[in-house]
Amino acid sequence: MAKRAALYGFLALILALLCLVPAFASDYVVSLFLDLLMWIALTESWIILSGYTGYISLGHSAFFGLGAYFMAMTWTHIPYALGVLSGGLVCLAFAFAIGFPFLRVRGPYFVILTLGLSEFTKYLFINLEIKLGGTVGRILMMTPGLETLYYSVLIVGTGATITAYFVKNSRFGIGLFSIKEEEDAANSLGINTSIYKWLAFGISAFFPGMVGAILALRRSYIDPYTVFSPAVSFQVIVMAFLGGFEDVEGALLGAVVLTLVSEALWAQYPYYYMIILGAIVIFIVKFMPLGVLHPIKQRLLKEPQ
Amino acid sequence: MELTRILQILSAGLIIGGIYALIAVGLNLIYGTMRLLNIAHGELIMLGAYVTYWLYTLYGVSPLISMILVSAFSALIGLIVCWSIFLPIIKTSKSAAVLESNSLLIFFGLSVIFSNLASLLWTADIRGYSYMTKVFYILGVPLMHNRLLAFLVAVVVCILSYLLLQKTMLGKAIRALIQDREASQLVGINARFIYIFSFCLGFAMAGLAGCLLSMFYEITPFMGLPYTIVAFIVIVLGGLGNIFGSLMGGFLLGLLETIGVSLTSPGLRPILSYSIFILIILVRPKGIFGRGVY
Amino acid sequence: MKDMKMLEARNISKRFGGLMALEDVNISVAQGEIVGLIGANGAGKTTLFNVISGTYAPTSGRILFKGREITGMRPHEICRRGLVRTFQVVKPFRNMTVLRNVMAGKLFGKDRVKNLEYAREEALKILEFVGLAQKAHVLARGLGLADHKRLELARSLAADPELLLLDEALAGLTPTETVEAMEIVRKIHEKLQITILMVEHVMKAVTGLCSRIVVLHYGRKIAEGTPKEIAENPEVVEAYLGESIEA
Amino acid sequence: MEKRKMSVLVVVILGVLTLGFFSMSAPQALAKDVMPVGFSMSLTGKYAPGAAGQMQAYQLWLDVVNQNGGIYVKKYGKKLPVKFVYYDDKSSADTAVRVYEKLITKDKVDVLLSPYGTSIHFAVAPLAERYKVPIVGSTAASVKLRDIKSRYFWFITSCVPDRQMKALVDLLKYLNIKNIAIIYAQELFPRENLQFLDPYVKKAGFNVVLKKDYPMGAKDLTTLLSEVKGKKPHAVIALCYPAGAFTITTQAQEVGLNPDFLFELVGPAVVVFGPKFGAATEGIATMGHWSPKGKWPGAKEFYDRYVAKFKRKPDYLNSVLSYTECQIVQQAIEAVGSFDREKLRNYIANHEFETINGPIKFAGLENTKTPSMILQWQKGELEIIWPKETATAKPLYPKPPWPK
Repeated sequence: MAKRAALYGFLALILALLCLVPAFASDYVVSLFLDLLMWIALTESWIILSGYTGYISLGHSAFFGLGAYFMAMTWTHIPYALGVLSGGLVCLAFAFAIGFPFLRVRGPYFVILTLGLSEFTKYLFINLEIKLGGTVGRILMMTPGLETLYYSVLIVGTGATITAYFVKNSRFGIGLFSIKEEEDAANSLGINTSIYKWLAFGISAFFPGMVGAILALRRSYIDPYTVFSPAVSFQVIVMAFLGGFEDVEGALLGAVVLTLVSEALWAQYPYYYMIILGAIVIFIVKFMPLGVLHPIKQRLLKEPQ
Repeated sequence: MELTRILQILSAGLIIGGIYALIAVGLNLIYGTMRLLNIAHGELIMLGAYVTYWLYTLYGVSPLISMILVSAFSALIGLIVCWSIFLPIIKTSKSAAVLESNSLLIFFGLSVIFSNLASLLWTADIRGYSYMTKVFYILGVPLMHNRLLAFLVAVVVCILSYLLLQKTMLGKAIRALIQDREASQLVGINARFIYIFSFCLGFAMAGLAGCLLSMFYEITPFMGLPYTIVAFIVIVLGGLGNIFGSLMGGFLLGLLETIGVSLTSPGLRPILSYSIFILIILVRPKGIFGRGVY
Repeated sequence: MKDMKMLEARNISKRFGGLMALEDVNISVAQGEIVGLIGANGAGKTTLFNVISGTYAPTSGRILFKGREITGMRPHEICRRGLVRTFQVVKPFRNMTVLRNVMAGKLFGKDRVKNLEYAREEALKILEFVGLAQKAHVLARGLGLADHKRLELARSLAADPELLLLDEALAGLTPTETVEAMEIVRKIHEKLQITILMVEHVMKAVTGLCSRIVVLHYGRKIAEGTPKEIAENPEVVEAYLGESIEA
Repeated sequence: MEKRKMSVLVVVILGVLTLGFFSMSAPQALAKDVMPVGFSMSLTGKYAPGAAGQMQAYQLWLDVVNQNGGIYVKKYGKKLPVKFVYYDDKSSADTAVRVYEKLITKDKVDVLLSPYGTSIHFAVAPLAERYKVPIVGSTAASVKLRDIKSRYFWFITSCVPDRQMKALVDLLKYLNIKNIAIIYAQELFPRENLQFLDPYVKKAGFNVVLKKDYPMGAKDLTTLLSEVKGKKPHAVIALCYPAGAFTITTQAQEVGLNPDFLFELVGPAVVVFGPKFGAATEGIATMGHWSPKGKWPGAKEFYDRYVAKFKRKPDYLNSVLSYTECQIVQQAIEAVGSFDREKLRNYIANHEFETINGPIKFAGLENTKTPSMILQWQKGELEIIWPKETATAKPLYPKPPWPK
């Protein structure tokens, strides 16, 4: 119990430090942390569906883009906070709307199906934009300052992490993990698997929607090609896998490690860093097949697994 | 609609479909035998295209000869990658799920390395060359020689690989492995050899596709991803592990796209093909032809 | 009360494409019974279980549980009413601990316990009952076959069944393990007052535990009766049992 | 055990890397003997092919300046050699924004150059305003740039869709063309051009026989092009990006579509276009406002130096725009004599500059001095054919048939 209290204290301290970042750090550091928190929010929300139920989704970019577009369309018409929240809610609603049929599809088929979904939404928005506005792409004026955006992402990132934590350690979470392990057995054991997956899908979509809405303002220019880019989904998966795929801590660590390492390399070796990064990913997988966190955890817990 | 236009549409669909099929069959071979989703497939196409380009522009090597050289080169990459990374990982993986996710990561790493290496070595410039640009008329439909050639090679290679699976002992062993990994090992099939073989074959087919595409499309280090996505869609349409399904799926997608476009507007093509794809998967969650080997 | 029908499956047929897996099967289980379901491989036993537990909808026929219609319900709804099954090929949640596996049953089964702590205590009791308590914190994938079978039982028990469908709970066990497992089944029946319908190949277990046996052959019910009657039924002997029952 | 050690090693290495990064000190602020110039470039990702021409133009400028010992800055009383501080933005707007924040607040560079491409320009523009740092944009063109309302950001290009399309329609009128077909890509710039092309076309009274769009990345346009061919237009206006220009040029030959006038918006000025299509380029027109033959001081010299250094031609759009941008920045620094941002801004906003693309002066954010022009491939060279005042050659009309 004391250990747990210490842990909570430590986390609170980190959170407090994060709150203070804009006060003492340069804009560059703030923007780096903004980036970091964005990836944390995306990865933590991703594991709620994909980490816990094993339904690996490449659809995060669809929700990210949807949130971004929602914000772009409503910006200056509705208040900022409301826009961000509704960006998330739109994605939640969208995920709920398509959830049942989509989640009947399993395994690699689901992976590709969600990839198809995000490409589909991309082209849908391109055509919509042309029909509505005549051109593709929007410029957003009078966007909030860096600090506002930073605190927004901080809230969303913290929210995603806390949600992922509580889902994992709840009755709901046990249900989701059962689905991941043996979906039929879980169903026969009284778990309403369709509803559970559906809920997880919705929760998982809520956060990228908000992140997308915030990031649209940060970019101040968006077009469907960039906001629906599959790169977002791929990077989230890499982060989650590096962290060990199903842990709140793992996703956090995966996001932090990949963001910071790539930042460090990127500043030093503009031409080589992607190659080094690719090699690091392969290296980690080869020598730590269960994620970077796993060997450390094993050492700490001394649990024979 | 006049007849030549219909023929034009059909031939365009078949040609693009043949190339889709070639790309998808290579990808599906690796997925079927090893359960590895190769998201670096498009990058191998890119490498194949570059090698063909350089051989042609620097040494005047005809792309016809490059087809063989590039296939061999890609197979060699496949051999190295398979032997140095995947065989050890398959051996040590604790479960199929861990293997599947880790292989995804490794291929991701490879795709990043390949595309950035290409950009570093050869700059990110758009490249291209002209080869066999004479136009040829079949039933009044104009076709450029290079596209016709690409189509024929793609179809022949697809049919050959299909026959390989159907008619030879090796092919039967591969099919057995695709159907039931454990049982096939019990009856004495050398899984290790088949892994390496199908890996190399899959890579060679990607390289070959790159060689063919380089004759008429532009080449850049980051050209791979769209091809990977198309290949994924085709193999899912045809059924994972189902080589015949991929062949058919490639043609189906090619024809659907061109016919759909000619009926509506080319701008709607992606929406059309992705919505058809999504609908098919929702109705038939295991692809049109399902799993299994024909 | 003893004669109350726990389960009644009426005129069940199930067709897969051109294959008739079950044809007009009638089966009923009274409260407090242990009924055995036997038949050769491919006779349709597991299919029948799948239909009863809601994994498949029957092509035709009705299923009543405690007098209420459950035909066409989804597996979780059926489970929550108190009809729980195990799987022939064990399906533990491999990367969860044994305790969590059983907790899942407690949390989502008939009781739908909301409190994790309470579920944990209850789950530990059940593990004690099946003799798996000392392995509570081991990951399920680390268990041997016998323990897997116990876990499968424990998880189903946690869901608080009134009727338990056991799909070859004893298959693949060594003679000693079989005896132990039979003892657990008997305990489930006697101490927990749970009605059981079991598919079993181990004839010793069937004859030893069951008060009544139903025989399926190519999707049809060909006989029903006490173990003794079944053993003497010439049609059954010809179709399936033969020498094994004497052995 | 081996494996466990290995993993710990990996973690340690990663940790050291990360720490090393954070303990990295800012560039040394000793005596001023170098002038750091910062920018973000799409070295990787989907914009990388186009960005290459810009990067090389920057490098050429760096060479030229440093061969002369640097830029003379009055405040320091000496010539300061230029040092580039640049990062890869992976073709992502988020990263580019971070790069400029880093350049301004951490690296504290003296001057900023522009990134590559319209979307990244748009993402970066608000930063210029926020930090009050002047940035002269180069490789961006959109009517939306007028919405930016920044005092610190400018655009050099005269390929702004409304002006560009007006020039095109004027040329078509001059050539006395009646029937035109329009095909366009579903992307910002082509769509914007279409928006302005439509009214001009209507006003000019052209007969539009076909108007269809196609998606970015379309690999097979033969059906579309044969449909165009069936309508027998005099002129085909392809509002495309480079990939589309390649596909259209190849497949127009295939289906035998050979209009009297073929305009491809972006692409024919890309370096590889000439080598790839050889004789087939003859008569293809495109947008652009530069040629080495242009009567501007330094144009030929730039061309020769570029070819000598990189063994290839410059990109007539990206390379030239970027080099022009550098010239403007350099002239502003020399005139102001310091790196005072406000003074630099005022100078750039209010003065005229002599560049390899002729005189440039900004009205608001836009360079209104340079007229919009049309280029055309003639005998393996891109010639300016419109407007007449800046033309280096007469329009080749009708376009000759494709080579056999």
